Amino acid sequence: MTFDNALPLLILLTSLAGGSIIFLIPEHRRGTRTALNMAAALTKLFLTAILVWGVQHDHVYETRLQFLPGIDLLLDADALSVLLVSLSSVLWLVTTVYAIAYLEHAPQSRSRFFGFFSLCVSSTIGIALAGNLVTFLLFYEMLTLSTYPLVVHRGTEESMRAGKIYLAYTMGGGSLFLFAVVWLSVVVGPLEFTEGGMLGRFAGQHASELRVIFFMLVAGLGVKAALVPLHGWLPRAMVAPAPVSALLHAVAVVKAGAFGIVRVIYDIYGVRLASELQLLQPLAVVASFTIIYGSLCAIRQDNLKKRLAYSTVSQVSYIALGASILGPLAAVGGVVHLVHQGLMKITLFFCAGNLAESLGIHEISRMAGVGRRLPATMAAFTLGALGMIGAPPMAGFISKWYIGLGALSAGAEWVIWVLVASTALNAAYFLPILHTIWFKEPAEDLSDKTGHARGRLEIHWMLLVPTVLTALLALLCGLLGDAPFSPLEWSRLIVDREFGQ
Amino acid sequence: MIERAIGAPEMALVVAVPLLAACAILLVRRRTAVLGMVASLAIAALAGCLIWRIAQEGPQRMNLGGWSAPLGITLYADGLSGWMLGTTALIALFVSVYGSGYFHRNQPATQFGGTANFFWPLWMFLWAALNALILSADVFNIYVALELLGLSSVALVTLSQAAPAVSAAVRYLLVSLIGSLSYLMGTAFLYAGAGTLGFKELASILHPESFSFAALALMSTGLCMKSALFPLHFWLPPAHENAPAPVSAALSALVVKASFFVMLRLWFSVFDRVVTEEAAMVPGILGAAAVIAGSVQALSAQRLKQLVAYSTVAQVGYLFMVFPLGVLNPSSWTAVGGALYLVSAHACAKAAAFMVAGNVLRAYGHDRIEDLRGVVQQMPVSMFAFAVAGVSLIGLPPSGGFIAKWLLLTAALEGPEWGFAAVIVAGGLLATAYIFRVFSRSFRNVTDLGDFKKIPARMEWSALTLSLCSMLLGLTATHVLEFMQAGTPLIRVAMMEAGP
Amino acid sequence: MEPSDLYGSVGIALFALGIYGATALGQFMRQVLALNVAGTGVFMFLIAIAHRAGTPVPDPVPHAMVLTGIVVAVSATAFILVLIGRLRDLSGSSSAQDDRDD
Amino acid sequence: MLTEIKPKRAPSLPESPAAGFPFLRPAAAVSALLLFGVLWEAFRVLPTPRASLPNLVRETLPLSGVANPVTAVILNFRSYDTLIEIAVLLLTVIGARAATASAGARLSRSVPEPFLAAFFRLLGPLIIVIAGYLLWIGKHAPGGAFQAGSLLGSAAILGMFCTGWAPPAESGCQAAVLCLGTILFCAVGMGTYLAEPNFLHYPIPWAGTLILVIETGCTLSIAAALFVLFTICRRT
Repeated sequence: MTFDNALPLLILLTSLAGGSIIFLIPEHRRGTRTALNMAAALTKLFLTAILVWGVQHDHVYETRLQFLPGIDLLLDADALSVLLVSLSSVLWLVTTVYAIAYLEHAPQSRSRFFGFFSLCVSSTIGIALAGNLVTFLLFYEMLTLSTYPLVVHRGTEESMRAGKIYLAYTMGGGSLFLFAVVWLSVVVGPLEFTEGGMLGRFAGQHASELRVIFFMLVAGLGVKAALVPLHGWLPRAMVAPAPVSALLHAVAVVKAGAFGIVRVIYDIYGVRLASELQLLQPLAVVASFTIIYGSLCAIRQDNLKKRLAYSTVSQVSYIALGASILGPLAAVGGVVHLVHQGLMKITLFFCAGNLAESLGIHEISRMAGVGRRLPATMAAFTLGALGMIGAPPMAGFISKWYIGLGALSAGAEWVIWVLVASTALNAAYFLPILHTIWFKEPAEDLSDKTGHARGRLEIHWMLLVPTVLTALLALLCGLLGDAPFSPLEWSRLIVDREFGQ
Repeated sequence: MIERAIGAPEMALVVAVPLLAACAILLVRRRTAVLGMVASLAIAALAGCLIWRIAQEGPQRMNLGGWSAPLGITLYADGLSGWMLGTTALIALFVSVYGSGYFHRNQPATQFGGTANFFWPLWMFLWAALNALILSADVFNIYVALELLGLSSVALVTLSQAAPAVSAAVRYLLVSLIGSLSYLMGTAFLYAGAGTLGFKELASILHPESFSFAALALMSTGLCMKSALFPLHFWLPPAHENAPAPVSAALSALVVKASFFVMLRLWFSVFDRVVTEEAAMVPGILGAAAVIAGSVQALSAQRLKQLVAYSTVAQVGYLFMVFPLGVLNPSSWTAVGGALYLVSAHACAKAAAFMVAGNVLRAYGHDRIEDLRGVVQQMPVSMFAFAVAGVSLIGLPPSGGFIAKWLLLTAALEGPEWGFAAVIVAGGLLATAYIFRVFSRSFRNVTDLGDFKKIPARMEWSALTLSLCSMLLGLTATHVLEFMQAGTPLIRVAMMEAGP
Repeated sequence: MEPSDLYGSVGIALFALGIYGATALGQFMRQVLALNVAGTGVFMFLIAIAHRAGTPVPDPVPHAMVLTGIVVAVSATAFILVLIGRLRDLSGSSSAQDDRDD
Repeated sequence: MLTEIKPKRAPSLPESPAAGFPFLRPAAAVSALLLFGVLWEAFRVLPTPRASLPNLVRETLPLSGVANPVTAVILNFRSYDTLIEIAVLLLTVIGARAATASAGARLSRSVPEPFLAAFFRLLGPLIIVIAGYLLWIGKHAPGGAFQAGSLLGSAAILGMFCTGWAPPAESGCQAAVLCLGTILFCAVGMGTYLAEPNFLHYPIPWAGTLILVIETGCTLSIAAALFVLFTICRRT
């Protein structure tokens, strides 16, 4: 096995093996655990950097293991994989730093937490690197399982209930997905992801079966991607600790669903077959509806994390929308939003976590004047919120811009109206928060409740640095969109390869 | 003329050695656990040798006493039997380890009132019966082995000495005896019509005739009763629930599978030309009903062991779907491979689950699901084992259960049999629901850690090892399926070609 | 009708009767007795088919099967009787326990 | 004497849960009738067996070491069945003992009656001799281990009633006799590997002797097993 063949597996194993070892570390050995966590995260980042460079230079990274007769366990890094791999590697590092500080005061079960946390990231990496639908399915289900203990980590009644709902939705979706995958493999054989679509050679055959299977696949994935009406679990799952919510909303679960939809459209069905079977209009409609509906729900929430959760419902559907509009420009918008939404949303959740941790504030109505108490955190929050609205020069603007352009060039003018409405709604639920933070007088005593503030810093540096860092990254992605290796450039590369140009 | 063939000696030794070990333990009566462990290792090693031989040399046939069928009894070992034998050895070895902790003399003696000494000889008998059943290629010999299996299982159930256990044991024995008699009557018809008892000879003689149908029906009914196929499953939950934990593990993991395996052999080799698609639908539909009914009952179980026992009813249901799926598509190996894979994956997972239930019962003095708060904190190893076993029971990747489900689902959709496919998927969802019932309690954090007795470490680790085995099975499918086919693509053909 | 046909038919009838009893009767003890009836039916059937072939010497194989079957049936019956007795002891009232202990 | 089993607690025969279902009996009756009908029809049209095993047995009989075809089948051609059958018997005894291990009730001694004791002194040896004869004759004519064993067992039971002798609840000697049949069988089976390539494959000149050795062991084990089972049954 050469290094090129082993690299995807190594990237997967850094977190998988790390996670497994963490389970065995006794609760009180904090130093060991932290060292192991950081070592694994940094190693993964390093290996990912090699991968990015290599894929840029047309290296083929492919790990093949025998799994079932005729079906391999295939880890294969193409441009699209690399996008999600690098996003999760970077965000894993910052979230780990954040989580170490966040859970410092937790009574127990930290080894369990970090163990499952690593497994969760490994699953995401596996999803990203999966080279066929079966491998994808494997990690997709593993993600469900490794996330459940994180969602119920607090062990309270509320979190148990949230866990139950989470499980009901995701397992239901998973079963549908499994059924569809098996059916598809019975109809057409092995299901390896192929740039341009592996079903291309089946054009004109099995039309009705392929159509039904497509909708089953998308419905199965749509649960995790929180497409309305399959989104019910997401707002409830925010009872999890802040780092978990951050990871869930930014890279792990919702992204797995959205990424899966992109894979199914581009690499399984292929753009040509998908348009021939007229699969994409219904999806575009559902995605648009989700975008509007999620925003409408968000406006009504007073709980900050809940509002952010509904905002995720809305924002993630941009990815599905971008993928379901025919044409390379919209595709670029959708794919790049995978990264942009992740960076912005993780910032927002970090901020919410900081707020809850230092001041015990969970509701928007109590946030009056916190900008003076936590200036850096709230500055980061402002950047994230503006990005979500789509204000230039933030990253969110680029995504919307490309989707809009793509819609125009594909002749789907109605999408523009969806974007406009969504932007207005985004503004409607984020701007009031910004106003409350910066311009309202504090209504209550905003002294530190938990002793996180050290010296001149507003909060423990390990909570602050990740927050500011991700906010700056989101800003840079918007400012330096044309720089090499920027998410936008990379998405163009992906789309070029998918559309075979 | 009488041919005198040579077979692998391990085939007879895997039966004779446990029998001798049982006698030795009875006669020595001291250090029974040590003797038992030594014997277990020896039997497992013999099984390993036999598997190695099958992998190297292909199917093995032994004419006992030097008399070939139809005069004598033939033992036959191909990839399928080898795989069953290996599964049995693996599970049995860990049941022995677990049992040595469970029936340890330091454990509260009141619970077993001095019966602990009986565990080892009875357990050796059970193991001998399983091996005999798996290797036998003679319908009447299978009857005798079935009786040995049934009686040793019942005797092991009564080791817990409480009234519910004895009551369950009586019921179990009655059902088992009715099943055996039904099987024996079928054998009588078979002999009356065909004049021979050997698998290979029968397979070449039997045709769709009224006596073969009668024999098939009688034998299958008997075997279904012993495998607890819905609606003949009523005896299983009380028996498996009230037996001592290592016994429950062995019963659920191996004993119900043994009679299923016999039925698989009968249908796909002996009665190959007799079975019809309509006939095959009967066990299939009952199996589908079992998946649903067993899971629903597991959902309302009050105690952990009860839940795990009902889960066995459901999982056995999956196995019986192999009959329609295999008969409808005779050229495909998928369904049979899937069923046998499920046998092993479920055996590992279910043995682990029962061991965990036994650990909980030992540690807390009860296993009421409602009161399992905080177990994850106090017994992380056990509960992790239960979680891993649960993943396999649900059939999530990358477990052995997933491979089995994948193969069965593929076979169902190749049909296409939409009904069976839907049941397979629905069964997975129901399994999720009942497995996570346990976790939704046990993950709850508590501050007061109530009465908690420490249990021997080996009881926790043997559960964990078995559950990890069920996970490992998810990654070895290609090799295993290749071994199962050991030189021959299908069992029906296998029986024909394996002449000496 | 040959005698072996008659024996065989009676064997089948006993088997069916025994199965009825073993499933329908309400007490363990009666079910055990019914099982023995069914067992006898099977053995009778086996004896009948041993003589059916028309050869002067009966077929020894069913005879051997019956002998083996009888031993197994005796063992199983004895065992289940022990269990039923034990069950009666365990579920008996405490007063019953007392008069046994003295 | 057999009224030893006191009529205490007569109504407390354990109920089977089968009693609970309302339509069980009619349903069972219909199924049993159906069963009879189907089986009888299958029996009526039974074809003549295509394989002629009886002839094969007759031809091979001279190689088996015994002259009685039934014994040849039981102890040579299908000896493996008998091995498992002896194991079943042993298992039953252990199982019965395990089930009653915590019962603690002692076997109530029968009151010896002088007349019966004298009678048994006459009858006992006679039964033993007959048993021995049956064991020996099994080679040529109907008879053999099981018949001899049950006679011996009944002699022991009779002796227990007549003379007031009570066996020890558990002893090493008893266990040895119980296990004898199984051990001998397995040992012979494995021992034949020294000469022949199969399990239980008797060398032809030795076949008669080996069969007799096994049968003797089995007779003792069967007798002991039946007797012990009887005492356990009485104890509960």
